[in-house]
Amino acid sequence: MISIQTEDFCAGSEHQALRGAGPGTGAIATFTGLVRDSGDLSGVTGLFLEHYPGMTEQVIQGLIDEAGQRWDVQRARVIHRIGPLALSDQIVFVGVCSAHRGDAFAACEFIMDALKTSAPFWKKEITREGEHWVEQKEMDVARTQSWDQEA
Amino acid sequence: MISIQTEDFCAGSEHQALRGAGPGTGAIATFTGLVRDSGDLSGVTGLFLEHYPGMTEQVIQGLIDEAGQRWDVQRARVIHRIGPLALSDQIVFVGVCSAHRGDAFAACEFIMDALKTSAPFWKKEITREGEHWVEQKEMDVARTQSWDQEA
Amino acid sequence: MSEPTVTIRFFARLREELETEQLSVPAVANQTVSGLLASLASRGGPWARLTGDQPVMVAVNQAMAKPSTPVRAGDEVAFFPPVTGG
Amino acid sequence: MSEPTVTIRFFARLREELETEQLSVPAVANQTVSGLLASLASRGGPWARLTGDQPVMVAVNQAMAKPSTPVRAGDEVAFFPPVTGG
Repeated sequence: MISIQTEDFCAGSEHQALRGAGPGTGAIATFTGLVRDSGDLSGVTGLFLEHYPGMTEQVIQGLIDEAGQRWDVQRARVIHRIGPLALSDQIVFVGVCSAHRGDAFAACEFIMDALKTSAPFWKKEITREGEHWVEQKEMDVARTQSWDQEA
Repeated sequence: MISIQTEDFCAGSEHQALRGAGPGTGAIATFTGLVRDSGDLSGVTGLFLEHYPGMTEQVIQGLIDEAGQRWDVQRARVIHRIGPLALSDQIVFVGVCSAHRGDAFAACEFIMDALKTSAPFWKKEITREGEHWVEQKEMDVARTQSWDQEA
Repeated sequence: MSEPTVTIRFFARLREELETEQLSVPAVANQTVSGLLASLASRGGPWARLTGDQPVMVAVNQAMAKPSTPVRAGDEVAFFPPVTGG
Repeated sequence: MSEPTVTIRFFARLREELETEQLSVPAVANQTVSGLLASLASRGGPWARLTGDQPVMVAVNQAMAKPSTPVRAGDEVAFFPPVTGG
């Protein structure tokens, strides 16, 4: 399930929902991204997140489907917030449950890595001195490409 | 922080606590292991978990320290339950927060993999037909060794 | 009867630089993404940056596209900077 | 005055097979883990399995040890099957 929303989310409730996939679930891996004080700029006080409605959901569904072809994925959950966010706010949640831990970890990390380089979100950092559209990182692109090499 | 306990835990509260490491936290990775219906045996209805009090905590602290030397780890949390557990119960929780997602994922997965092959816990599977001490898996040993090769 | 058109959308830094969120242009026979981009860049001013040094990504009908991807009447074409979510 | 001893603990399958959770044996000069294991195995019956085909792990004073690790008076030595937590 995919949610793109301005509201915050509760990681505990999401974790609980992933436990409901059935008696064959042995592993839950989750990732949560938070607004931190230094990104491209230091002294970050908040972010503004823009996205491309419609395309975003399609791209993320494609990543979940791809993860399901590569690993045993019983249930996958992606939440991404948009709009204004404050320091330490939750930005993104990816949770995967599986029979085995290797699959849960791999699918969760793959979805997260690929989301960063292919889902149409744009992040603007806000500091006391001004605003700045974040630049895409070569390391993020390299991390996503490394999953292709592994295939 | 390390807890070895018979009681259940709340993944949501643990997640919330990991958010409290400070404004430099950008990433939280968690893993939760659950009792699933098929392990060495099928039709598993529960587990019994034994451990070596004192040594367990020392070994896990050593793994957390090692993770902290290899990656940026702002806070790490490990909970492992002992005693009788029912189907779908939570067994283990590993949570790590870091500035960056790569470090959070790697440290979390390393601690979990190494815990499985070096922390003195023993799992007995319980089915309607009887009980069975779980055998260590070659794949688990190989996963732990792969972290050494990566170093 | 309305003329066949292509809807163009801009996001993030591009939207701000061009001060344009969306526009509609007449559909052209045998057009591609790169042809459309060149025609927009020829407007001059900030539009010239569309074919400048900064990387521009493109989606046609909400799927990632290439310079050679065809653009037909009724299509939605989006231009945006490399994505930075997560 | 009490004799210098070594405390031995067994866990999981070993504890069940030997029907022994803990025992105390006299400390022996220049003893190692493998020497102690051989002396326990010589008790026969289920104890012989300690040097049999099944893998046995050992910790001395709660740290993983090897066959050559020395065992001294006052030490706590634990024997157990390969671990299966998590």
